[in-house]
Amino acid sequence: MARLLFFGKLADLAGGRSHEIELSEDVGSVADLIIALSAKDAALGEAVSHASVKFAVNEKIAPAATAINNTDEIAFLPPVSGG
Amino acid sequence: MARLLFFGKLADLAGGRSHEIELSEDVGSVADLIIALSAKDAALGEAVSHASVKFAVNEKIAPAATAINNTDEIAFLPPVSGG
Amino acid sequence: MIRLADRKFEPVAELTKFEKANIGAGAIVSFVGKVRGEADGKKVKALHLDHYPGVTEQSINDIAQQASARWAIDDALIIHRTGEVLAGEPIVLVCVASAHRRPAFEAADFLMDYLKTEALFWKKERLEGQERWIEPREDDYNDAARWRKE
Amino acid sequence: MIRLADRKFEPVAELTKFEKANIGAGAIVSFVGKVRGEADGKKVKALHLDHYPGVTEQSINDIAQQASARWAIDDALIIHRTGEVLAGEPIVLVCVASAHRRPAFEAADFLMDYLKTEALFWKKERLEGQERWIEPREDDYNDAARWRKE
Repeated sequence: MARLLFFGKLADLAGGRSHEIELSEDVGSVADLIIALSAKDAALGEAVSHASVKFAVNEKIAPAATAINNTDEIAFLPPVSGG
Repeated sequence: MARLLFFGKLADLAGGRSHEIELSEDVGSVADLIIALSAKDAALGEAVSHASVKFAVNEKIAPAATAINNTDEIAFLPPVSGG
Repeated sequence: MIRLADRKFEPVAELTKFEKANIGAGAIVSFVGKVRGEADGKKVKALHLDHYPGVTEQSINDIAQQASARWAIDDALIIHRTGEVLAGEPIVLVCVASAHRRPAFEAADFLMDYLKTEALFWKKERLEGQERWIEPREDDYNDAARWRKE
Repeated sequence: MIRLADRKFEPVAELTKFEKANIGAGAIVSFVGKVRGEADGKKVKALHLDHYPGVTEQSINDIAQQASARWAIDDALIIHRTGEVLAGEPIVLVCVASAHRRPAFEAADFLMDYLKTEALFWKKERLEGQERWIEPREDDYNDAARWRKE
């Protein structure tokens, strides 16, 4: 199972921080995962597709083309605001 | 009597902070006072003539042309360094 | 040193320790940021700070490393709240010790700009009967961009 | 508030009071400057700070007024030592409270630059078996000039 993590407003949209899902065979990258999420939940799909959203794979910031598999932790990071 | 005040390195040169002196009739301005001081003490005169030295008359910063008399407090202020 | 605090902390007590640990420094700059009780004319009850445990610390660490590489500083302390931060409570403390004042000021200013725009935090504002996620303002991005221009 | 202190003061205790007096401020910047124990490879025992009573306070007041006119700050505190200040002791404290961080940082930075170059103090460095009057470095004048460029 892959672990998806949503932060900030994306956690509200996804209905919680953490979701364990089985990646289907056609999901080989973060970009593929976004397409798969969009098919299930259009609003969430649109939100994570926004250019301002960054990704982390196994706790490292990573581009959408990054390969993923069912042992990975994939995090969706909307624009940050600290301080 | 006029009161002359010397600060910082000028106090060392003048041999103390405060000096009461009787201004002679030909001393009508700070510039005249500097000439008079130079006649008595060449080293002090040169030091207070330096372009970096500022003057205060009765606790207000004032140019060398400022008129002075025997009731005034005239201060000689070398370059400041706080903080 | 970098610390995430999941409950209220005392900036002045932390600064006291920092000063003692940097007794020889000629200059110490500190910044305390607190939750303001008002935003756009509305009463703010609290901020909620979301973060990514482990990864957020790493993002702050990266920022601190950049400051250390760029300025001659002796030491830096960053404490940042997570979770629920009530109006009036401190949300962030930055302290920088240096031999001289300019690197201390610049590094502290830089750290705050980058904490605002680069560190992995997400901030939700709790107003009376309403809440909203906040993103940095245009000004915040412009402030951070100052450090890239040179 | 402006205060000349003729003996050692505690910057953190002063900052604590300042924070309490500005409980609603979103941003507080503080700067502590201390006498460094070394200059140009020589051991510094102390600094002696000469000042012009009454007029020095007025010069600091002028600087504080400029800061208040230029930045949206809630409050500023300036404490500056006079007399004999031993190595390791604080010589100056500047605290600025504001709703937001940029005016707080800029006003504190400005105040320090102007205290260095405009306030009526004269500083003598006491080294081992030697003493010398100090003038601001070229850098100090350049730092102060930044605020006139805009």
